[in-house]
This record gives sequence, C-alpha cells and structure tokens, in this order.
Amino acid sequence: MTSAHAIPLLQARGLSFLRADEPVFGPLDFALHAGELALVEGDNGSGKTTLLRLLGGLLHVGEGELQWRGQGWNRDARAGEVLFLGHQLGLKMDMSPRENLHIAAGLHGMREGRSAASVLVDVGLPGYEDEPVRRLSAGQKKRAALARLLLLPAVLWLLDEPYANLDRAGIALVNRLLEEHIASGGAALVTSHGAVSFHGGEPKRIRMHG
Amino acid sequence: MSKWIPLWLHKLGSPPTFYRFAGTLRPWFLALALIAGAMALYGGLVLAPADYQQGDAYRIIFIHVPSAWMGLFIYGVMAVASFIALVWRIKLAETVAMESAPIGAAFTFITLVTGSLWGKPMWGTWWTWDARLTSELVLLFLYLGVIGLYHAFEDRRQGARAAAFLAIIGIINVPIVHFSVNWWNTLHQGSTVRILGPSKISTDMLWPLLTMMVATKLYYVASLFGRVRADLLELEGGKEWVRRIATGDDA
Amino acid sequence: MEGCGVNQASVSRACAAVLRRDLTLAWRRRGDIAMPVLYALIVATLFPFALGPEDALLQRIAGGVVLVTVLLAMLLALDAMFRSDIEDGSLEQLVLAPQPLALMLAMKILAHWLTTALPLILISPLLAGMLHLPLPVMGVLMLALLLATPMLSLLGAVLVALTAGTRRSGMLLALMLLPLCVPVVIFAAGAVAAAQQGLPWVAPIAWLGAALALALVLAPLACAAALRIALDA
Amino acid sequence: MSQFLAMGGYAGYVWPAYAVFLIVLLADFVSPLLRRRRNLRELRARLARQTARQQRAASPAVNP
Repeated sequence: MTSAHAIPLLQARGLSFLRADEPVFGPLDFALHAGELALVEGDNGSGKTTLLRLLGGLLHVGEGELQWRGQGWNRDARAGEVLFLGHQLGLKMDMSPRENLHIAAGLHGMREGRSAASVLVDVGLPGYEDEPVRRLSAGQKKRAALARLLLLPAVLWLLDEPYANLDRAGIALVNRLLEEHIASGGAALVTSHGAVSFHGGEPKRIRMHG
Repeated sequence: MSKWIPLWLHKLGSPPTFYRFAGTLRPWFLALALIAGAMALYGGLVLAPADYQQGDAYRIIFIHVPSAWMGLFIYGVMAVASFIALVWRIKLAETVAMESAPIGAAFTFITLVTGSLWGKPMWGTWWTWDARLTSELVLLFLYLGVIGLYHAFEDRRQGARAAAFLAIIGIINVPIVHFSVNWWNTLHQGSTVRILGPSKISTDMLWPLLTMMVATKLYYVASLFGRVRADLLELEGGKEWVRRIATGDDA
Repeated sequence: MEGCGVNQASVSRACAAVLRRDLTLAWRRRGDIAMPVLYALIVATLFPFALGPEDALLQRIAGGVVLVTVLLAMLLALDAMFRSDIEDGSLEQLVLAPQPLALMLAMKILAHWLTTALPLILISPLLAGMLHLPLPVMGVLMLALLLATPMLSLLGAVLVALTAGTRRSGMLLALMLLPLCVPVVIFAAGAVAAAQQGLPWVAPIAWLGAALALALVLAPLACAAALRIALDA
Repeated sequence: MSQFLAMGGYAGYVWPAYAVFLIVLLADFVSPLLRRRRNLRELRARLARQTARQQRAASPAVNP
C-alpha cells in the first residue's frame, strides 16, 4: 500500500511550536503517506492538540519544516484535502445534524454518492436527523460531528480525541471509519489516550516526548 | 533587498545583542537629551522675548508643539515596527512597537494637558473642540486601544501581533480623522484658533523650539531602549543570557 | 481521493451556506434581535427627560442623538459577532474550509448587519419622530444610516476578530472602535445637520459612500488577517 | 528672578504645563527601571528555588 519512495502527503522535519518562547512540543520528525494511520501519543500537556491544530493550519510553524505532497506548506495547496475534528465539534447547537451537515457540505463540497441522510444513518443517528443538536447527548453530538468525515471529501483526517464521550459501539464506529478511510487511500492522524484496536495494519506512532 | 533587511534585522534583533547594544547607547542618548532639553528650556524660558500678543503664555509652545510632533512621530515608528513584526515575525520589532505605545501616549497626554493650559488664558476655556486638539484626543484613544489590546491577551507575543495589526489600522485612520475633523469644524463654525499665525516666528523663538524637538527625539530613544531592555528580560526569562544577568555575572 | 468522486463546493454555494446559516440562527433566537432595538428606544426616550421637552432643542439634537444611539446599540451587539462561533468551534471550521476566508467573513458581516443594523434603521424614523426631527430631513437621516451602519459593521468586525483570542472584550472594543467611528459619525451627522440647516448635504453622503466602497473591499480582508492572528495561539 | 517666575502674569499656566511635561516623562522613564528590577528579583528567586529543588533531589538521604 505504501511504497518507500512515494512522496509523502505530509512530511515534518524538526518541527516544533513555541509558546512564549518555550517549545510546546518537538522537535518532531515524521512522514505520513497516503493509506497510513498515525497515532499521536503523549501525556496531558505534551502538545498533541497543538500539533493537530498546527497541521490543520490554525497555528504557524514555530521551527522546523513542513511539506505537503513534497511542496511547501501553503494554504492553497492543502485546500479541501484536510479535515480537522477538535475538542470543539463545530456544530451549531440551534440546528439539527442535517442542517449542520448541509452547511459543512456547502463549505467543503461533498463526496459523490453520499448524502446527509445516508451518513447520519451510517453513524447511528437515524431518527435524530432533525433534532436540534443541543438536545442530543454528548456521544450523539460526537457522532453528528463524525458524520462530517463521511460526507466531506478530504485525504487527511486530523482527529483530536475521536474516542472521547463515545460508548463501545461508538468506538467501533470510529475504528470502522478509520479503516475504510485508510483502505481507500486516505490518511489520518489521531490523538488518543485509550488503546486503539485498529485492524487495517500496524499504525505509525508519533511520540510527543522523549 | 528583501533578503538583507531581514538578515540585518535578525542579527541586531537577537535579544542578547540588542540588550547589550541598547544598554551601552542608552546613557548617551539620555545625556544628550538632557543637555539639549536644558538648552531648549533656557532658550525658551529665559532668552526668548515675550510674544507681543500672547505675552509669556506662549512659552508653553516649547513643550506643546514638540510633544504633539512626538505623539505623531512615535505613532509612525510604532506602525513601521508593527509592520515589520507582522511580516517577519521579529520579536524585537514587536517589543519596539509595543513599548513605543506608552511613550507616545505620554507625549499625546502632555500635548492635551499643555494645550489646555495654553488655551485657558488665550481662548478663555480649558477645552475647545478645535480640529487639532480633537485629533490629538482621538490619537490618545488610538494609543490606549493598542495598549489595551496588547494587555488583553494572555500570550504576550500574540497580544503584540494583534495590537500591531491595530496600530496599522490606526495609522490609516489618522489622516482620515484629521480630514473629517477639519471638515466638521468648518461645518459647525467652531473655534479655529491659529496659535501662531502665518507671521514669521523669530529666530529667538525658533531655535529653542527646534532644540526641544531634538531633545524629545533623543529622549524617546533613551526611554524606548530602557523599556525594550526590561521587556526582553521578561520575555526571555528562561534563557541562559538572562540568567547570567540575574545572577550578577553581567550588568 | 482516488476512486471517490467529489462535488467541489463552489464559492457561491459556500457564501450562500454561511449566509443562510447565520440568518437561520438569528431567526431561531429572534429575541436577541429585539434587544438592540429596545436599547435604542430606551436611550432615545431618556434624552427628552434629561434635556427637557423643548421642541427647538430636541429638533436640533435629534439627528445626532439617533446616530449615536444606533451606534451604541450596534456596539452592544458587535461583541456577539463571533462569540458563539468561537465557543462551539465553528469558526475554526470556517477558517479551515477550502474557501476564501475574507469572502466567508463578508457573508457573516452581511448577516450581522441584516439582523442588527437593519431593524435599527427601520425604527430610526420612530426615534427621530420622538425627537421632532423635521420630516424632510428624515430621508437624509435614513440615507446616512444606510451608509454609516455597514461601515460600523465592517470596521467592528475587524476589531472583534482582533479580540477573538481574549476574555474581556466589551469595553476594549468600545475603546478601539471610537477612533475608527469618529469620521463615520462626523460625516453621517454632518449630512443630517446640513440638511436641517438647508445646506447642501450631498458631499458628506458621497464621502460616506466612497468610504463604504473602500471598506467593503478592505475590511473583510483585514478581518480575515486579524482572525488568523487571533486564533494563532 | 521673581519677575521670571511670574511669567508676565501667566505663571499659573506656564509652570504647571512644564511640571506636567517633566513629571509625565520622569514617570515614563522610571517605570521600566522599576519593572526591570522587580523582574530580576523574581527571576533570582525562581533560580534559587530551582537550585534548592535540584539539591534536594541530589541528596535524598538528608530527609528520611
């Protein structure tokens, strides 16, 4: 699936981020190819979330170098290729999951053959499509946010604690989404405290400390 | 051109280098500022003759006008430093911009107070909505906005970048404010008082004024250096060179 | 992605999505729209109590009072422009979307203007009437408001974006906005005053229009840049 | 001299103006010096605490 000389999607060399002149993490060196999953491991405060926000493009590169598909790190080159799912889910509480997905699709575009209704069934929210998000449970909100991953086109997923708030079935759902995404040539960076039972091959590991 | 400017700035912009550089030069600037200031005061308060219209009250001009000029000048410096800080992410430029703001605000404040003290005997009122005074007031608010925004952030460098952006917006705003306030003044037939008419100002009055302008500039550099030094120590608290200074290996 | 078709989102669809979202959200919280209007009504009511119900005096200050009242009411609502979007993470998603951020923000500003400034403009004849503004001047006042309020929304949006990374922003926002809105207030109120005195009022309106045209282009770009700075930490 | 201090009857305006000028600039100049002193003092205290911690860690037998 991954050939050694293929150009990686994402390449980091000596990457670090500084806050008040103290490095939050790094220096990190890693490469992520299409069809690869990477787990970002580290304790609380080791900078996992910061790394994901940086890779998403919300933060600037502190020191070191980042490349996207062998090119420079610029916004236009990555446009539409990256999806970020953070602690804040980016859902509007006063709107239904369906409306939220429509907005997201309006901004990002949509994968062929998918619809808001079909992906909501896929993440286990049938019957809740038109319920305002504020009435959903924490786990259901998370599922509504995960539905975005299925609906929107992107090669690289940046998932910050995707397992948080989810029950056993929800965790299985995340793993299934990841496996399908990897199998179809996508890539993902996942931070998590819990163990991941991933069946699509051995994931890469990025250690934040030491 | 676009290559060597950042290179040169990076070299001088390295905090320990600038800390030493500023520490060496600051006493000289301060001494020159004090000498020039003393000369200007002597010339302005003692040597210059009283004005035939305003008597001795006009002597406020020797601090009012240089302060007004410095208020604008420092805003310009702040905006340029802000631009450099935003484009090249140079820490020293951020510091220079943010530490210029209080000095500029101080000079603007002096301008307003001395203007008011001058206005009372001349126009019979402490405050008049004259175009120039009003513009100065708006300038003070611009400074206070920049200072306030800078301190509203927990991360100081992020605060500096946001405030730098505001400073750049502000410098676009300054001429617009000036233009609009002028127009407003003509509309309402406000008191447009010519402090010094088009009549020629005598040399006896001119040289203390110019000397004071030089003195305030030198003072600005001295004050800025002191502030930047204090700031760099704070920002670089964890670094080795600051530690050496703290433990007394260096002055 | 290979083997998987994609319907790219066009810019116009994205604009429509953002605009529709903000308007829908505002509609679902209609009560919030009424607040600035109520506030303006209260402030305008207080003036006659403070200054006395003398017709000539109220007439003289009516234009200025309505303008300043509308400005303050907008300032009140300005703070909320990005607040909920920051709290629930939608702003991050908007920044990361493969769309021109400035254009998306322009849509947000438009939605904000439609939901806060437009109701204020609509009740401004009522406010002006309460203060005995002569009827012929009413048109000029509305025109001035129509040009001045978008300016305030645009300028305000840049400043709100700058304070997006801070906790306390209400008072600070007012302090930052004051120097920027001085020219707007001067020209808008100047036009009304000129019309009231029977002087030509087209020049200040034209200046406002020119400034608005400039702000329409520049403010969203500045807003986008400011937002990237404010989120970068 | 008293004539000079009287400033032609405008002493009440001229001297306060100069006083404000000097006082504001003096305050502006002194504040960073004080800030610098305070920072250095805090930094020294922090360094002292740090070395104390390190010494304690290096000799755990002192406190059984």
